[in-house]
Amino acid sequence: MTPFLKTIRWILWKDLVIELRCRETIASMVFFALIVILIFSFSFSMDQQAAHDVLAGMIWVAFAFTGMIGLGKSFSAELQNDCLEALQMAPVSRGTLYLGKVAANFAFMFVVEILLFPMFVILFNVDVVEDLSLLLVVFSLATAGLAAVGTLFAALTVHIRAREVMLPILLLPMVVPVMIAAVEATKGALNGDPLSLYRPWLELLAIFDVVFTIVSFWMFDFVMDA
Amino acid sequence: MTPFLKTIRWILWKDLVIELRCRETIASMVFFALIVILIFSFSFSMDQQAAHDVLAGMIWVAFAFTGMIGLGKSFSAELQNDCLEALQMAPVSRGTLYLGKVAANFAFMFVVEILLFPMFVILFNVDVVEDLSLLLVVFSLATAGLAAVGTLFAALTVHIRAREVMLPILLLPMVVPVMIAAVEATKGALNGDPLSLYRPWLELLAIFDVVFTIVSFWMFDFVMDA
Amino acid sequence: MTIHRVIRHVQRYQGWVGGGAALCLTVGLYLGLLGSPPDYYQGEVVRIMYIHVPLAHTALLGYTVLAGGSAWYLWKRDPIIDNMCHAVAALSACFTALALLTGMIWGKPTWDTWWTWDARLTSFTVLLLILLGYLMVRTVVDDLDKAARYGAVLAILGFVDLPIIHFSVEWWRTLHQPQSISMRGVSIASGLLAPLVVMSVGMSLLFSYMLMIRTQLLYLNRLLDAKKGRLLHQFHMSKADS
Amino acid sequence: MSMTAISCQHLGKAYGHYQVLHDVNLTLAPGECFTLLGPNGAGKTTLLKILATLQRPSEGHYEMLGMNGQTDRDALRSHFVFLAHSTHVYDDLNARENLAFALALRGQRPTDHDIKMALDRVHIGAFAEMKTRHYSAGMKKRLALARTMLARPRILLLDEPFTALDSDGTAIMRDYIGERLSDNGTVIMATHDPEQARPVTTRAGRLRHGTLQEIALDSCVRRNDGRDMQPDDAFS
Amino acid sequence: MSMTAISCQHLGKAYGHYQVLHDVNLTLAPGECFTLLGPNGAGKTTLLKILATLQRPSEGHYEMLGMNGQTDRDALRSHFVFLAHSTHVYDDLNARENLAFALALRGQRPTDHDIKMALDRVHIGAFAEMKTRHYSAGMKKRLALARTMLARPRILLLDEPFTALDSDGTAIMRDYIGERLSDNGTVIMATHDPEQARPVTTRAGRLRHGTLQEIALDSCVRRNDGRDMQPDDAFS
Ligand code: HEM
Ligand SMILES: Nc1ncnc2c1ncn2[C@@H]1O[C@H](COP(=O)(O)OP(=O)(O)OP(=O)(O)O)[C@@H](O)[C@H]1O
Ligand SMILES: Nc1ncnc2c1ncn2[C@@H]1O[C@H](COP(=O)(O)OP(=O)(O)OP(=O)(O)O)[C@@H](O)[C@H]1O
Ligand SMILES: [Mg+2]
Ligand SMILES: [Mg+2]
Repeated sequence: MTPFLKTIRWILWKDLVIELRCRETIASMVFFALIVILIFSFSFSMDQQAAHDVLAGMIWVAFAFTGMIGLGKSFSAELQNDCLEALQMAPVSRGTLYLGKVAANFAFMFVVEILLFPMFVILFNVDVVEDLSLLLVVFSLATAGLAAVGTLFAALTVHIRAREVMLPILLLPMVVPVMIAAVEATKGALNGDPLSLYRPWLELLAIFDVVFTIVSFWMFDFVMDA
Repeated sequence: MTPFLKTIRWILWKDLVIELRCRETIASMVFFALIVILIFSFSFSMDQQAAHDVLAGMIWVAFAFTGMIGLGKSFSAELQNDCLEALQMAPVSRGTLYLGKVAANFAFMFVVEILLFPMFVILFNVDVVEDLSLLLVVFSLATAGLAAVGTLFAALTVHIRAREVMLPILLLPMVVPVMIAAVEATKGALNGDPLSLYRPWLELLAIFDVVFTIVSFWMFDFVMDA
Repeated sequence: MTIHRVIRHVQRYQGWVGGGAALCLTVGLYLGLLGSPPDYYQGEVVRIMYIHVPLAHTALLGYTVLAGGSAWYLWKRDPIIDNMCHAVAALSACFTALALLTGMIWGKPTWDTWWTWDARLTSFTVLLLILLGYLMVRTVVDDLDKAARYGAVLAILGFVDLPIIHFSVEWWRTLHQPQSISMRGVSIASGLLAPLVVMSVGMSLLFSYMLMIRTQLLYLNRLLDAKKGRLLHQFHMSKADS
Repeated sequence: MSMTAISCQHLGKAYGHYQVLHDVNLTLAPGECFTLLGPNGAGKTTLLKILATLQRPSEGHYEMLGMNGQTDRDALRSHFVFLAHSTHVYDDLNARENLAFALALRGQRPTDHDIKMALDRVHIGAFAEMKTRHYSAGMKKRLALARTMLARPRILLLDEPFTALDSDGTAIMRDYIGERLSDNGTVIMATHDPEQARPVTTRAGRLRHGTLQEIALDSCVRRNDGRDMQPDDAFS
Repeated sequence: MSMTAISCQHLGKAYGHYQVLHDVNLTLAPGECFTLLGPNGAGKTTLLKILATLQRPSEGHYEMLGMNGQTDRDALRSHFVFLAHSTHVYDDLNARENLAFALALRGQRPTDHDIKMALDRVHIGAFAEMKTRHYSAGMKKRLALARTMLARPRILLLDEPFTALDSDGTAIMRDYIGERLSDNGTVIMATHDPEQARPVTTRAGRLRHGTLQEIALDSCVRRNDGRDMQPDDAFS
């Protein structure tokens, strides 16, 4: 394995070990998402039918806000004892650090999404299509997009005083395309529509992922380096 | 002025001075709320009519999440240089500290709500009723409820590891009645319904406020004191 | 190190409680499953009620105990009370979750839906969330003392909130949906009542029994921790002296 | 004034199963300055936090000026100041505002002149109007010292008071301690540097194995280089 | 090996309109230990952070081991270790994992035996499996020292290395510095306590008015009690 991949693996390892030890990021993300759903259903007084129409939207609003919690934590956890400084002084390219963090964030977000989806199915009485594999593709493409931009922005906001709020403020407008495409593609996949109907959305997601991973990879240098 | 009121005023003063100097809490709350609205309108692909039906709900989801940001900050700001320890060692009753913080939090949340409401009116093209005073009553009653419980929980979570996420997790289920009542009463006030139609909701809010201010006032002792 | 007197009492009575639970549940299940007629409308499906309803009752009872215990802990600061509260919370959460689960299993054939935003279901869900929040705080806070205090505060606030939540959700429901689906107004035939009562008593006894066991467990765990610390201390002292 | 300013009896503190403090006994009269020594992890900070009502002991009890540390906490709090590692300073207030707020919480209302005097005394008067966010570590520490001066506590709890201070700051701190002592105040000071503490110390003790052993002043200033820290040093 | 390990030319640093460092010039050869003195707020930490590539100077430039500090940052980073105020330790990993991770980032893969040796050398071997969340301040500092030992850097940047350490820890730190020096390493150390630094110091300097004035070793250990800190001390 190249040193490049090794470093990425070590960063992933570190985040996973800490998560396995404290089990708080994933648990709290799932829990938070449940409460968001609950509050939505009260505030929008949704009956089952109305809920069905906006299900995909609700799923992605919940995922986005939940993901933001994970993203925020992934860098704020580095503030304990100024560990972030140590990362900044590490003799590896900033891009490596970026990819390591993206991998960890993607892993957390994806696991949480997989745990949450059944709850949506039950609470809103969705008729699930047989073939979930397309849905998984949609989830992973959209999550990758959120993680790619989100990781960069989490690093960017971590030293800002009002960090908890700056992350959503900066990130959400940026990922509007991801949100729209994810909602539309999820609708299609949930309805069992033929792939051709929502394929453009998947392509949009894929393009977004590639473009923003590359751009963020370069930009990370300027975010992390003094 | 009694020493009791004086202390409350000093705490309020301190939070206001810091806010006036940095102007970040209120600015970021407003901004965050705007982005929440944006994401909602994309995810739920709302036209004006649909938006009108869920306007009250949207207002209060935005207010609740925004308020949570203010609440979280009100205590996490005390962590710089461990200022919270200094408050804990202050020779005043814990209840005084509680009321001071509630006052500051209420002030921030209320100001933000007043700033945001016109934006809702503009963005969703609401026909505003002439008499806004009832709406102000609804806003202040509901905000007081959020602040009363929220301040206690913000103090409780401030030393917990996953504080950003624990606050909503604990607070939101607790304020379900406030959310429901606020949404329903706001609907009534926006439609210009006769007061009698939504008066029970106002009463519910008032009862919640009184009960939880008193209970939290007592409980604050156990949260702040070792 | 003497065993706490509460624990000694618990150990004396737990056999009786466990036996009572077994007896009531056996009788109740017999009456419910075999000894009572099927429901006029629902047929055999109704029998799940004999589990579902007692579970729900017991969970509520548990929450009441939790709130009382928490207030008591804040007053006395006796760790054993905290152990009891912690145990009650975990069990209540389990019972609440099971009530919801059995309800869902019941709801599918009866209402043809797993879930509906009915007032009682919703307020029970909120209750479950509050309990999970409580348990989460207890795991996230390292300091035992602090965890106990924070937990107690949460439990008391939640208990005060419960009736308010219930009323608000109920009003909200009546406002928004005609009562097409509701658990209200099912008059229980007297033939169904007896097994229900027996099952409820049995379930409460089972809850108490599990509570006794779990409280002891947590208490002994705490003792063990203290003991470990003391042994460590002695070990190091002896090493230092030699 | 009572003859004992501080008295601890059988104080113990356990974190989970770490028994950090085991059986700490200490009685101090007014006018005494007790220097608390001990290796890293011995529990010095823990002991000070207990006295400062920031943590509850898991065993034993203590009194300050005749007030019980467990029950009279509110009354007790107006009589001591704890100068901790962290400076308890709001980064977005300036020095003057920080002092005014901190003293208001103690029910005191120093005049602008008092505040100016205190800031001058710690030699940061020139920065009175600057946000403390831009202070260096030592400047913040000086501000904390100024706050302590204005509070005029009868009991001073100091956790490594000389760190972050340069020689000038150290001298000010020492002068102030001396002044408090001659004013019949009582001081407990945790430090790793007995030489710096020596000029004001009247009694000294070493925390080991969770208990406090009083040591003679002479022996405490001799450094014990080369000793190993073992688990038994840190945790009793 | 080049004959200059570190060379700074006309380094300046301004925060907003505070010119903290003005014109810092310094050239160090391998085997030298430079002790950096100066009052609170003089800019010692700032200078070290610039050398550690954590901040960019606003004027001037510097080289380490012939590598330019502005352009060869990635290459340069594998040759120094900065031991800062904060310990760069993950609270939820244990000591062993912390070391393994930190060194992996440097491309090193110490064996379990190496790690054990390093922990033993700083006398926290007994706590190797404990989450560092429960370490005391000094124990974390020792862990940071163990990490430095394993990294075997050619340049050591130390910011108040002796704070939080007891006399035993101080001795270990000093031994290690000495060992590095005799191994032709280069050390810059900011401190307020020249006496503790003295046994290993080869050259010393004082930061004042944003410039670095080299001072003789003898004079640096004499304490200048009673000097006032004035704005002109801290900011040039
Ligand atoms: C997913 C959750 C639940 C479902 C699907 C569900 C379903 C049902 C159904 C189908 C019935 C029979 C009603 C009828 O005959 O029309 C019932 C009765 C009942 N359920 Fe639930 N239930 C759920 C949760 C709960 C909870 C949380 C409680 C706690 C209070 C509860 C308490 C009761 C009681 C007391 C009855 C007896 C009928 C009555 O006295 O009104 N259920 N439930
Ligand atoms: N919250 C906590 N949970 C568990 N253990 C703790 C906690 N706080 C402190 N400890 C442990 O208590 C012991 C004493 O810590 P304390 O900070 O009082 O030491 P100290 O004497 O001040 O040490 P130093 O000189 O390094 O500052 C340490 O071994 C530490 O690991
Ligand atoms: N981010 C910043 N913004 C503005 N000013 C700063 C910032 N960081 C440091 N300063 C200022 O730079 C000056 C030097 O700070 P620095 O921390 O380098 O001092 P120091 O010599 O390490 O002092 P000490 O001995 O107290 O640690 C101080 O006056 C401080 O107020
Ligand atoms: Mg300490
Ligand atoms: Mg410094």
